[in-house]
Amino acid sequence: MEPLIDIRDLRIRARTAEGPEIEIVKGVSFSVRRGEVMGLIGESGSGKTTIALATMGYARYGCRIAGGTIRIGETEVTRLDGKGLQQLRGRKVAYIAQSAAASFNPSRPIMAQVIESALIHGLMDEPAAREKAIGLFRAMAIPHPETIGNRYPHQVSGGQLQRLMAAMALITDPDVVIFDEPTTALDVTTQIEVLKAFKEAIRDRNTTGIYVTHDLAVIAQIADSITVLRHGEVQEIATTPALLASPAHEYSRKLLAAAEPALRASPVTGETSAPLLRVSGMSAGYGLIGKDGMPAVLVLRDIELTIGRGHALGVIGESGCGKSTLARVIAGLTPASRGTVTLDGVDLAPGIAGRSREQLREIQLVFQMADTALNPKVPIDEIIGRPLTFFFGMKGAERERRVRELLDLTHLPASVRDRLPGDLSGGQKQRVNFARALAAQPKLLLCDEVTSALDTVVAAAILDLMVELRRELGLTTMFISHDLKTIRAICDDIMVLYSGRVVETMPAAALETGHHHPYAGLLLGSVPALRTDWLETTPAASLQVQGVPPALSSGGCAFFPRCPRAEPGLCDTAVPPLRPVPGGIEAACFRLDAA
Amino acid sequence: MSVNDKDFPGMLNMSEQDRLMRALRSGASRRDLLGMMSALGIGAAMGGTLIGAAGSALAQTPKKGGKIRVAGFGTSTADTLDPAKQSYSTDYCRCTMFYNGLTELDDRLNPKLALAESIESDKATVWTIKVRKGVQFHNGKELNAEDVVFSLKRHHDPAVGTKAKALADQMTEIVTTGTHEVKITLKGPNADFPVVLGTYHFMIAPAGTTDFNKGIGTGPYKCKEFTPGVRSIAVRNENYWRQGGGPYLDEIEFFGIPDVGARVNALLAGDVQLIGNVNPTSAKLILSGKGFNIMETKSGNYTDLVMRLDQAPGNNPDFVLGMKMLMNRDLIRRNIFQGYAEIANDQPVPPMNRYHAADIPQRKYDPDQAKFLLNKAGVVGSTIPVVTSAAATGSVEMGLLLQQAAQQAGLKIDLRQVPADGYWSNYWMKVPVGYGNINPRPTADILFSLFYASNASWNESGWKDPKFDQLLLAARAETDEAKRKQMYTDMQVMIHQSSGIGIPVFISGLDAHSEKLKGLRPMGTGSLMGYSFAEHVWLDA
Amino acid sequence: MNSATFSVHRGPMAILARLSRMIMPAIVLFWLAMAFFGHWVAPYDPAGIQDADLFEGMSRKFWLGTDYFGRDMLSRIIAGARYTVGISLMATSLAVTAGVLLGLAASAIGGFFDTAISRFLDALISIPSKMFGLVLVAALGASIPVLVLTLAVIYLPGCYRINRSVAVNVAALDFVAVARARGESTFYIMIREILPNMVGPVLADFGLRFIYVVLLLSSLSFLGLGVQPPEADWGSLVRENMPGLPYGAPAVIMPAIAIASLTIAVNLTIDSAFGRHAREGIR
Amino acid sequence: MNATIGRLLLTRLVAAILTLWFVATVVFVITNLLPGDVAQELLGQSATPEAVAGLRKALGLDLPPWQRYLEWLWNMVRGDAGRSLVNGSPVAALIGSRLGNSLILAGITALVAVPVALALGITAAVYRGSIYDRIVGAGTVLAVSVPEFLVASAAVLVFAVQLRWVPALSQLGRLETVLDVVRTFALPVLTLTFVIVAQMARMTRAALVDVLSSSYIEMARLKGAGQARIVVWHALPNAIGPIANAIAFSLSFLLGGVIIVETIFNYPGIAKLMVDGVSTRDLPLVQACAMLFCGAYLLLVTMADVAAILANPRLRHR
Repeated sequence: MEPLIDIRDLRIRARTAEGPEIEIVKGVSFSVRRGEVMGLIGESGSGKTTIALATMGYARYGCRIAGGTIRIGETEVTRLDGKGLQQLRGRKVAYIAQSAAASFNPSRPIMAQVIESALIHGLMDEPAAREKAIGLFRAMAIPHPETIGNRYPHQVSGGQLQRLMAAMALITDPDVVIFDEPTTALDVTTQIEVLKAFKEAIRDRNTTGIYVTHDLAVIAQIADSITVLRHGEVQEIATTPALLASPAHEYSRKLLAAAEPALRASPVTGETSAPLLRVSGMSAGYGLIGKDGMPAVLVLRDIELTIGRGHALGVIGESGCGKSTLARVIAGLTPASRGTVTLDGVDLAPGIAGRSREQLREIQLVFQMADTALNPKVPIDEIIGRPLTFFFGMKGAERERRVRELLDLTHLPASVRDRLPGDLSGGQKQRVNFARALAAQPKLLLCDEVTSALDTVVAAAILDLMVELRRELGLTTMFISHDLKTIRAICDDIMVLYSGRVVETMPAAALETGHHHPYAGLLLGSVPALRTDWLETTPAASLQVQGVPPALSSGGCAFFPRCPRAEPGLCDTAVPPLRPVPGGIEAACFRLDAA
Repeated sequence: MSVNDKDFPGMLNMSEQDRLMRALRSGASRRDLLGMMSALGIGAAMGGTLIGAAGSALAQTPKKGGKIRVAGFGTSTADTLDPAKQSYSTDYCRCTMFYNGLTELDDRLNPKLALAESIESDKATVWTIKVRKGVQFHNGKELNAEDVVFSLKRHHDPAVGTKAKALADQMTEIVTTGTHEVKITLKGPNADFPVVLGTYHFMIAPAGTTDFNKGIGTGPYKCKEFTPGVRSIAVRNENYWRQGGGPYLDEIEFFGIPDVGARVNALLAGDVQLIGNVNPTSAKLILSGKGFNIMETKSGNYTDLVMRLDQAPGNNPDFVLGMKMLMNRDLIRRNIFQGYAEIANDQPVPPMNRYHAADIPQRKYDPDQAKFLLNKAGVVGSTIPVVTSAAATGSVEMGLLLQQAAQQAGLKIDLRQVPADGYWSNYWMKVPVGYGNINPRPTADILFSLFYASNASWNESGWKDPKFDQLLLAARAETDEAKRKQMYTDMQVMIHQSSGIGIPVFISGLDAHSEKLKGLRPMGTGSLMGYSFAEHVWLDA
Repeated sequence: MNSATFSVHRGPMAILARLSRMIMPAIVLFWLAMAFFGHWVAPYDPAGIQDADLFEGMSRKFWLGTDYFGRDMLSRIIAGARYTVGISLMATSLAVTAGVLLGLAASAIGGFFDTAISRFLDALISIPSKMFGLVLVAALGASIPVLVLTLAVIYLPGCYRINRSVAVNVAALDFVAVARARGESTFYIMIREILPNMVGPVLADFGLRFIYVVLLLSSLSFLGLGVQPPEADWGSLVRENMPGLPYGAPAVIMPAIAIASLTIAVNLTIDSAFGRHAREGIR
Repeated sequence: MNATIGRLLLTRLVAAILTLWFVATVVFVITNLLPGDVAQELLGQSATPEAVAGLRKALGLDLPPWQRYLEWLWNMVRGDAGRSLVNGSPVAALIGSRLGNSLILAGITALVAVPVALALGITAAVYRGSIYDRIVGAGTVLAVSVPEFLVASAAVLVFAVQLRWVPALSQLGRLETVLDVVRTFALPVLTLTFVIVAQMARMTRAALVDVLSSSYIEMARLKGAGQARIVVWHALPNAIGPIANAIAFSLSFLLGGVIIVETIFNYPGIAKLMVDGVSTRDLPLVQACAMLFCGAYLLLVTMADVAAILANPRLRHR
């Protein structure tokens, strides 16, 4: 059978600020048969989105399609004029973008945008289009299908918007749908619903698709075959089971390895060590301080945690749960409103101003985005050298020697010393970030999403570095992430935050086993596994989960609205305390035994 | 703060009246006022000069009809058609369209009869005025003695807010002695009373008028529209009492444009046919345009170098004389005033005045002699501050020329330009060397009394000469014209020689007009034909 | 790929663009040089009345003709550069320096200090600049220090606004948090961490501000409130020679060209130095 | 009307009153610094100390400044702006007679300049990077770089003096036909348009370029929407906030910033009134004018913010 999509020797060039054009897609060819989904996978800069957009005859500002052919059915896309392209887009080929929140026009109601392409292409009249849209909303399991279209994008949650965008793409019954990282911006627990909706829609409509992602586990659920891209070139094209089972190309193997991070051996053994950090009864937030001494917006409430000397604690939770604030409170950047932070047996003042220089030195923060964590105007040796001077009064040759040592420790070449952060790659910047923290010779290292902005392969190397540092320096670390796989790979203990409260703590080993808090269970079940049938088999997929997490309430369990085990009258009236569960787990749930 | 609108202040006794009024209003001493008044009284020659109105001989026969638009300078919501309240040239221009006085001043500042048929006096104290018969106001009412009494007596009413209160106060009794006869009794003798009656504020309006915005008078034009601060439209009075002359035009639209550039552009663009108060640099431009002309009105206005004789360095006569010799009068006339000025000789009586002493040797630009004198005064090598301001017309440029000349003579001048705001109260007559600007006065007596008598309040240089004061009093009393002229000449010589005032030039007033507008000629009473152009101009279409 | 700083590199526009990229800074430098060293090259005494007619045209003797008073125009324009460029430069530097310092302090200190100073300066913005200048200059006299101060005060609120928002944005970045967490002083954070990252926007703002100052100074001069005779900045030169405009006298056209050349050159220099994007948020 | 706008208007009102008070106070202080006072200005050359003292007394200027200030403030609170010290007429009447003229000029200028600026800005944004965009960019730089008095004077010279198409003055006297209006306002509007179009066009372009590079515009393009639909239906509603702000800022200039145009065209507007007030030290008039300009600015800015709220459902539905 003739493939529906046939791309041959596609070349795309981009203008650069410096002048000459560079080729960012270098002769890519692949084809997709009708009813099949092709996955495009690669790290950032691999050209995967650019290729996907090119199938619609579209190149972003500054780019142009410089060569090759793109055939969709009978249409040669590269030969279309402006009018022809307009007729193609939204009608024959539809697009689902990475961020639905950004891709919906904020000043138009949702329905008008969903049916827009149907009206533009004159496929049906408005009432019919609305009718069809509502049908699609139902099919996508979007709540309130009759009325949700009257809302504006900001009134709808991200997961729903993503499904609404799928409805928008499908309203014209297009031949091809382009999925451009449609779940990347979502929390894992939301991602699973959206993936499910997509998969069903694709199956029901026999949709031909191109699915762009950097996440092998996600694509494994949806795609029939996978094209592995790197630097604008195809590395390997294979069917999904074949790629997962036996990747041919070396790069594919690397990707595969990074997708399922190996468990790193922890340098600590036993439970003997005394706690280095203890946080108890801590609440914190932002905004004006009220009469009760509490800030207007409470982000964290009644946090209890301890980290043993040399241990690594992983903190996990979805975006907005307060995990970054936790690090800032411990570092003193956001003073706690209540409760204590104790380091090495000494109570720390809530704010920086109240802490001694020595105390400040002992806790170091490593931020998520190396881009913003390093002052772009300061050379590397000054970035790393400043803590040396500040804390230890080092100068001149002594300081330079130490800087070299730190660079060495973080596997950076000495030549980066006089460079500016802008000259370094993402992974190198993150290493500088570590080197600066280590320069202070801290007792406690707070790592906030340190690998999230990195490509998987690079992230894996950073994780290796962390383990190495722990082993060599005996560092105590708190590792904050939204990614359970990462946390599990390097942490001794795991703490789950939900809506500003600790809902569960456990040893990393207890992750796969044991009785968990319903949210922790959901989280665990939502992390895609590297097998094609995970979506169908994971129990989390069947959990009825809707809506955004509500604001932190003091009246009951924060997870109550989303909880499958919730018992009205109990869970919505009192906050459950942390209770020990077999397996070293402590969970904050009244209904642990109900499952 | 619009540009240049104060460059050439009102030329004649109008500003004098105004000043008098302001001085009075603001509590100037009585003595000053009396001095000014008596000066007026003796200043103008009386007797046979009270001639009836007669149109000037004109080269062409005037044509009737046509409309013109005229732009004066300075306009505000304070614009008025109430003769008693006139303050600015725009007011004078308008009121001369709509009203007449009992007398008016001719181009040599002598009083002529207007609405008065005759004026007689008993020892210059009791004046009997016969009012012209058969004159109609614009509303059809006939002019009689009641109207005259009403118009003059108004000035005694504080509620009117007259600008001529000081002048009016000398009239102690104003009564009708017949339907067309009025008797006015003065506090004391004033032979110049007809001149007073010829000033703009004493124009005649119908008895009982309350709303002056209608402009009902006997004047050559009737008021069709008047909006203060915007414009007035005047239409020809077909029943004008004066025969043998104007008015000629059908309609005159009059308004003010404060900015001189805008005024000139309006003329050049054909928006208006006549503009008042042009600066010398624009004059050249106007003349270069086809179809436009400049009317130069010579006047006694001058900007003078003031050297205080009671302070160093002015207390050294050699310095004063040397500085006077450093004034390059030709260059000042040519470069600053583009020739629209007359060379002056360090004394204030202008050539147009019949007492002007023409035979005093002209003081010339003489840097060598000046250097000698300055050296003698011991100032060579030192730095003398000289204060200039835009408030004193042309003083900034004059200062520049002086500075250059002084440099050649070895004297360094530190030229300080100070803001026009507050110049007269903060700098004028206070700094050792600076500039003043003196508006013309109708008589030599007034000039001398105000600015040169030892006790004069505006004795700019602090010059005191008892002999001068005696002469001034004697001249005021002298009736023999020849003797009087000699006295004034002597006084001019004294000023020329020893006062601390250097007067380089007399500055002309400049108006500009379309060549199609005829009948304009300079009047000694002020710019725009003494503000009475309306009656005389005609359009050669 | 989403980069917004592309420019055309083909065709005649490219040559023009490249040319302007070279010429415009040259013009700026030229006027700066004239402002500082002009008195060495001026052919005549700028205040000296030459043996010439008024509003003479260009000639070998008077390259740019003479003014309304018979003075050499070239010398006067060169002397005027000192005032126009000098006053504007000083006023802009003052406004920008104060704006940067206040903005930095507001962002670093925050709280009541930030609110008070922001409200205060916002109120100043609401007074029309020409009116404000008029009142201030009338109040304090038209001396050069007063002009500099007036212009600086007028443009300070705008400077402050821009710099505060830039500073607040920088201050929110993680490296500032790192410095804070290290226990660095507020001053160190302001000067060493935040300030270096404001240089681009501050310079772009400086250039734009400079243009506005030049234009406002010219406007004030036109209203008679600028530099007072016999000295004259370019605006005053245009104003005092206005009667020469109908003859097309170089005396009025040349200083106007000088103003335009300076402002355009500064404008385009900023454009090419910082990209058009840098300026578009500024006003 | 909704809660957001209501709250905004309320806070703005309070802020406006405070700002107006502040501005009037600043003006009072500065004007008291002015050399000479109204008495000296009125008396001019004849300002002898006795005369000045007499006139000051008559005008009530002999009172200490704080007393005059409190009196003025009290009158202002009661809605009485006082009387002009120069000619004794009520300040409200003086302003009233000129305000209309200023509003007409501002209004006509806005009617011309805003559409021109929007058209330039929008087209330049749509054809970003093209030669057209560059020409518009250079043209707007040129327009802001030339002093306005030169533009005005040159325009008068060419169109009024040389060509005689239009009068050199803008007089409100004869506005009987549309042609009269066009002829009367052509030059001042042209000049002012020159001054304000550049800023608005640049801001419009910047705002629209920002919006046009957003994901939902790309999305619209990928739905097959045409250029016109993308600009009008998708982009403009999201750019209204910044554009309205730029327009408000430029229009606020049209009341107080037009002194040069009013001078050159002899237009009886409010800016000249204030300048006259400054030069004669007519304090109540200057204060009232300053407050008026300030108030107009605040009003325009608030209107822009309301427009931004109305255009933005995120703010509208809250």
